Amino acid sequence: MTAETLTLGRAVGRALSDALETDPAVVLIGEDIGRLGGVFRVTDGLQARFGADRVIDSPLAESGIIGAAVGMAYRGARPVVEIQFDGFVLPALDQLIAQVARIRFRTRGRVRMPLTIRLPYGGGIGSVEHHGESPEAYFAHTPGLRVVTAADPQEAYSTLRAAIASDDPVLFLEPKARYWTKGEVDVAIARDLESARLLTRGRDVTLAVYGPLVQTALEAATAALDEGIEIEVVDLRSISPLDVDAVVASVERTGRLVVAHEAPAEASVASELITSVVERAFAALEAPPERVTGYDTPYPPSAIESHYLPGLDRILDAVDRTLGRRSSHELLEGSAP
Amino acid sequence: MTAETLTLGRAVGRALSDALETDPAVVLIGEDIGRLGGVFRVTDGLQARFGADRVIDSPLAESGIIGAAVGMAYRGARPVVEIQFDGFVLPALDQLIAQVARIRFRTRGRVRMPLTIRLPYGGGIGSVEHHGESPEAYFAHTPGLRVVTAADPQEAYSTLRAAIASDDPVLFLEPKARYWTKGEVDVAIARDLESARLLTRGRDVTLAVYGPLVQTALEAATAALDEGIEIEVVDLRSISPLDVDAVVASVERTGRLVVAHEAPAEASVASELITSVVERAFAALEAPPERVTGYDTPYPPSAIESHYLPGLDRILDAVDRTLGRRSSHELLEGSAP
Amino acid sequence: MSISLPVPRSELIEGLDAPLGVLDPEGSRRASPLLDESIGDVDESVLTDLYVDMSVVRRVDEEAFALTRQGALVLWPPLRGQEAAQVGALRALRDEDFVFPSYREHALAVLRGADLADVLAVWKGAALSGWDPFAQRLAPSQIIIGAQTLHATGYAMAARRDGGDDIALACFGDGATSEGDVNEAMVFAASFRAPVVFLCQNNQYAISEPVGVQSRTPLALRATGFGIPALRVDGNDVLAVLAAVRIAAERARTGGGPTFVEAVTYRMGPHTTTDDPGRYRDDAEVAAWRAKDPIDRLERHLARIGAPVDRIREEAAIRCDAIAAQVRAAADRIAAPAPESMFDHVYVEPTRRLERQRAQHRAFTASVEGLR
Amino acid sequence: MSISLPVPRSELIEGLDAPLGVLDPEGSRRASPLLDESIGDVDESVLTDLYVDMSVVRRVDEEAFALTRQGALVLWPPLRGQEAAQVGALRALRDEDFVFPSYREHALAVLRGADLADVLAVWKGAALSGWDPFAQRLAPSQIIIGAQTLHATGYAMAARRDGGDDIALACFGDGATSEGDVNEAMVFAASFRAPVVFLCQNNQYAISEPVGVQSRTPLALRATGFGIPALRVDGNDVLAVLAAVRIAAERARTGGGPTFVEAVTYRMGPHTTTDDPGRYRDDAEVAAWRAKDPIDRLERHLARIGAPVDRIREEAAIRCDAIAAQVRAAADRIAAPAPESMFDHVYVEPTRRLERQRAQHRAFTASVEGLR
Ligand SMILES: Cc1ncc(C[n+]2csc(CCOP(=O)(O)OP(=O)(O)O)c2C)c(N)n1
Ligand SMILES: Cc1ncc(C[n+]2csc(CCOP(=O)(O)OP(=O)(O)O)c2C)c(N)n1
Ligand SMILES: [Mg+2]
Ligand SMILES: [Mg+2]
Repeated sequence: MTAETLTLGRAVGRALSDALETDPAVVLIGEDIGRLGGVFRVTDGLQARFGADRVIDSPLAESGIIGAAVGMAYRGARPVVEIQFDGFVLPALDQLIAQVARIRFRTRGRVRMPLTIRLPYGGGIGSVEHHGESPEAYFAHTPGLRVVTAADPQEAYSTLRAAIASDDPVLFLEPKARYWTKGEVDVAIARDLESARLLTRGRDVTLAVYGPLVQTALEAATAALDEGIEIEVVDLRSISPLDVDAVVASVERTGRLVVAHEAPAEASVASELITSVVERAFAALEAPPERVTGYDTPYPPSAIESHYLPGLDRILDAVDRTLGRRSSHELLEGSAP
Repeated sequence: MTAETLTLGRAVGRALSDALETDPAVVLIGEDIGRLGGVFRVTDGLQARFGADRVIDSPLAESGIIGAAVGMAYRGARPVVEIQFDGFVLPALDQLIAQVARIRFRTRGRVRMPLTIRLPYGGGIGSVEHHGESPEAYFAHTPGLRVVTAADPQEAYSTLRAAIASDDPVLFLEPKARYWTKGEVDVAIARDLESARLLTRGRDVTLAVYGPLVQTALEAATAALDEGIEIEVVDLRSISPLDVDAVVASVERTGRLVVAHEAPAEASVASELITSVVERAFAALEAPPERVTGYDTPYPPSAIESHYLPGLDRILDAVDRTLGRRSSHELLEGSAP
Repeated sequence: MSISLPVPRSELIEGLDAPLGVLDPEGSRRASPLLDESIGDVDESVLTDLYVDMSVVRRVDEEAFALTRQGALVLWPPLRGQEAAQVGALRALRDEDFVFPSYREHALAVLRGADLADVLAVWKGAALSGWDPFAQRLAPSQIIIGAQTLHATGYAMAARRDGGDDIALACFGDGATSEGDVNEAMVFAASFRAPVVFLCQNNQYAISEPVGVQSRTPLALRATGFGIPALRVDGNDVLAVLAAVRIAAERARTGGGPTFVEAVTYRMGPHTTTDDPGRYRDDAEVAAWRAKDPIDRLERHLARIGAPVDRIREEAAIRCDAIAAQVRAAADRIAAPAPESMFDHVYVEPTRRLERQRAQHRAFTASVEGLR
Repeated sequence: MSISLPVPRSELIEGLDAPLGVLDPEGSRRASPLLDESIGDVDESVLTDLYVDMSVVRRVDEEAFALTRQGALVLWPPLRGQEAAQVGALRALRDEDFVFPSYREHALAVLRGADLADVLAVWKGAALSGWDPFAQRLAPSQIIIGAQTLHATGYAMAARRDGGDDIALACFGDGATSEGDVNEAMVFAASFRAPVVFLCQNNQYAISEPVGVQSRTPLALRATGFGIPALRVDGNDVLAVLAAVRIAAERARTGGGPTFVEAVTYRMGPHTTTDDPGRYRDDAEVAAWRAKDPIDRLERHLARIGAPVDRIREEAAIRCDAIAAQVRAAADRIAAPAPESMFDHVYVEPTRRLERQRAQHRAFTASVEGLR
């Protein structure tokens, strides 16, 4: 049980391999996950080791993949599905929303849907259209699904194991830009699917993030310290349900909140978290919460994605605003906003 | 140009018929819209009048309907699509999100997508599964789509005409529980696709609603008056983008905000509106905003839908809370919330 | 510069020109080289059972329809006319085979012994699904057109992987064949040689749209394009359906993979109790199909083979009256669920968010009721 | 109790046993009763043009591939091996016909005269689409597998409604045939007899998955299940593809409805520049297909018919070198768009919400740059 150093991608692979080994009901299905080992090589070697009937190269049809996984679950399997890229989950939304998320409710608990859907997401990899998106809000708005992500290899390992072990359907969002991030992984460490974690302590501002932006948030916290600003970084980990208690507790200490994610702002996870915190900690807030998100446009060409994605400076700019410090908004022309 | 009394459903039919008459590029396509006139009879008589190549009964495939409409638009048509019920828009989400909403952006304005998608939505009609849902948040989170709705026959007529005339893709949500509501319709009245309207004036609380809940909100305002509480009812009309300016202006007068809709709360339009208002009118808020929405569960069996849907009493309960009056929360056991 | 467009043909299909059948509308037995082999065991007693099954199923349908008109149920999609297709298919299966129905296959639930209150609860708006899917080996009736065909296929893939010899039956209509999901189901089934039977009840209409809107060629042909063999049978001939689904099930069970069975039939009633079929089809068409009634046909056949038809009819009537009473009693018995049950079973472990909403709902209800 | 599973056949299909062709790998001309009729006009000059087209397209592909390896582009899906399929198809169309490509059909853009910078911009991450779709009558390349087939079908439906005699061409791969959208496109096309040609380039792989994962039977058979006639041709034989698409286009133009053309070919390179085909296919397979190279084959044919091959080769080389230089220059020329352009064209009229975000972005950028 000693820790091993793995990239985040390899940690995911390790979790899959350990799950396949531990539980004969676990089956992997997806496009190119077999012989190729997936386009990110996350499932590398698993088909050779566990056989083509447990690591299944599927036809090119995402609704088909999810729908077939539902049927497998009816017969006792515990399917772990890979959808190749964020943008390609869209053809499967009907099966995910109207079936996977609801079958348990529809049958008053008689039919379990222990599916795990792995979805590489997020931008910053300099690719082409549909390869940099963050569709989590669609799932957060869907009751019956759990939506989780991970920021480092240990988290990826433990979260994915918990997702596979859960009898709820879990969408596991893999921050693809962090696949090559290295870290220690101890396979004995377990985690739940609902709690956030506090990464830094500080009295000034709460900064709530998840997945690919956790690293950025930690860098922001370090940079802010130079100016004497203490940031509490909360890694939300669970996107739905959100651990509002943890964020409220932090905001009660800091009085200020910044929420950052890559997805667009409108009707987003940031909207949800801010609203939830306002509902429960209104009195504690000393300044309006800020969100730092992708803009409300389609994901732009990758040549300019760095301008779309929240980076260190945009986060610090928002932090400054919550503290009443000089921020870019002073440069705003006219009345907006 | 004198006004005529029509039900909301007939007003929609009238808008379609006027659009077909005015613009030869307008084409209707959907399931059962021809001979049958649609399951709500909204398109009754249109196929007989305009021909089967302008009022098209489509095969039973929602992705196909939207995708085909995209192709028609490429060739200059202005398709008006009917999706039969809220729940059945899900198979079309990929074409709506990855194609319809983005083609203009993708082509830097070269390809217009003047589609109108008509979607009966909302609950309270006592039907079976998938016939009472409110999926608007999925679309509000999707840049490039306009999402609008209507609360009465005049609004339905004018909004649908504006939607069909717009070169943006517009999702027009039809409050099916209000199809039989009657009202005056003056076909000369035009409206835009982005502004809310203030229905009542009052100094105490802003109540923002849309579609099926507008009527309920007006009733709530009347009931509140009996207790001396003045509610400003804002009919949002445009769900995306939201007319935040109008709501902020109202909240600056009232200091309090309640947002109600039938869709679940999490990552919803209510989350968005509250967050937007908090960002811009934090100082004006005298109490935490309240949302009154469907719960974060799948839509329940219709026998108990009245408990799921926001009604008059739940709205007034929230209004009371914003005013620091006695509300049901005093009956909460233990610490929650 | 053109290629001719011949009448579509495929060697993967049987019954393309005219649906295969073994009973004609007058009830005489015709030979069918393909079908006969698999119904060699069908004697008078089996025929009687099928007759009673169909009669009972029709009566359940009639009662539920009437209850809906009376307001005791909120909606009902009647199966009248499709008794042979549904009874024949179900009786071709083993108990352990798993069935994935759409919303119109009430016969399957009745014959699999579901509690009638469970069958009706959905249509009273009291539940989103009825029976226990594992007790009845019958998935909840599916309203999203076609979605269940993928579930059946996945089930069959898992059965094959586990080396089981159970199979899956996917039920859907003519309209459903246009949905992407149904086509993807055929892709997966063919690719993985899944032991699934695709039963398409072509009742000629998808609500108001005649089947010609979905396809200009027989639906059974569709499957052959996926490399899936197809049988097109007279769906009002219970023996033909029984035979075809037996053949298909046996192929599936013995590693032969999927088969598509198109049962050509007719929806005698409206799409649902809120539909008005007078808007889209004429009486002559309905009358022509009435003459092909599946129950009358089997009754004539029983008479032809010298079975004691009066006694059988009487037996059926007793069973029908009994179940009719049960249906009415069941409809009465169904209570609306507790409002608070809407917070149950969303997740395995209730989330804090939902528990909070449950508490708020409870407090609100208490406040409205003026309690406490 | 079983039905036999014969080799699938259908009268709707030509070329099922062996893809139709008119040029064998050695370049000799074979007779094809079906195809010959539609390429009677093909003389040495046409052949030369096709040779030059294919050579030019290959060179563009090679240059772009090399540029990607050098980091000048972010990604490139090479078409090498598929020149005949793409050139043959495009040259069978009229200029007014509208083409809906996937991401690998660079040949179509090049032959339709798109600015090379527009062709490359997408692959430099500088744009989400290149050329003007209406100037080139070519939709943006589509990355969501299969989505464009519905667009092509809808386009064709509108063309038919307007009484136009223009048609649509839908391009997609073998993998795409599994997507619901592609099947729904066939449903709509057949139902509305839409003037659309479905061109499936079966290059044997969907990334790493051999076509057998999608289908156990030839893909052209799929279409016949929808009642759509299919032609299965040697996709490395430019004349066969030209003939097949001409036949299909003519059928479409004259009211005959859709046709499916399967061009059986091979992707000689990796799926994209980030792929590693060594993981899923062996050298022998690649070598076998190299022997069927479409350009070599046409060159041999030109030699056989006594055409001045050296001169033609030289002409092609000059054109290739010229375009290679243009490709490199074009790649250099593509600038990243202004960051603020991300706020443009989301809606026809900018919304207040987006204008606010644009202002915030501008202010933020100014603050970071320390300007003002
Ligand atoms: C995805 C989806 N789209 C539309 C509907 C609405 N709808 C309910 S039944 C029906 C027609 C189904 O026809 P068919 O498949 O032939 O089955 P039948 O009703 O004839 O048994 C339609 C369009 C639906 N339930 N699901
Ligand atoms: C909906 C969707 N799912 C998955 C992908 C990822 N993907 C890109 S290309 C490809 C394979 C496509 O194969 P095929 O249709 O044969 O075309 P080819 O690449 O061989 O030209 C896949 C799976 C995608 N782009 N879109
Ligand atoms: Mg039908
Ligand atoms: Mg391919």
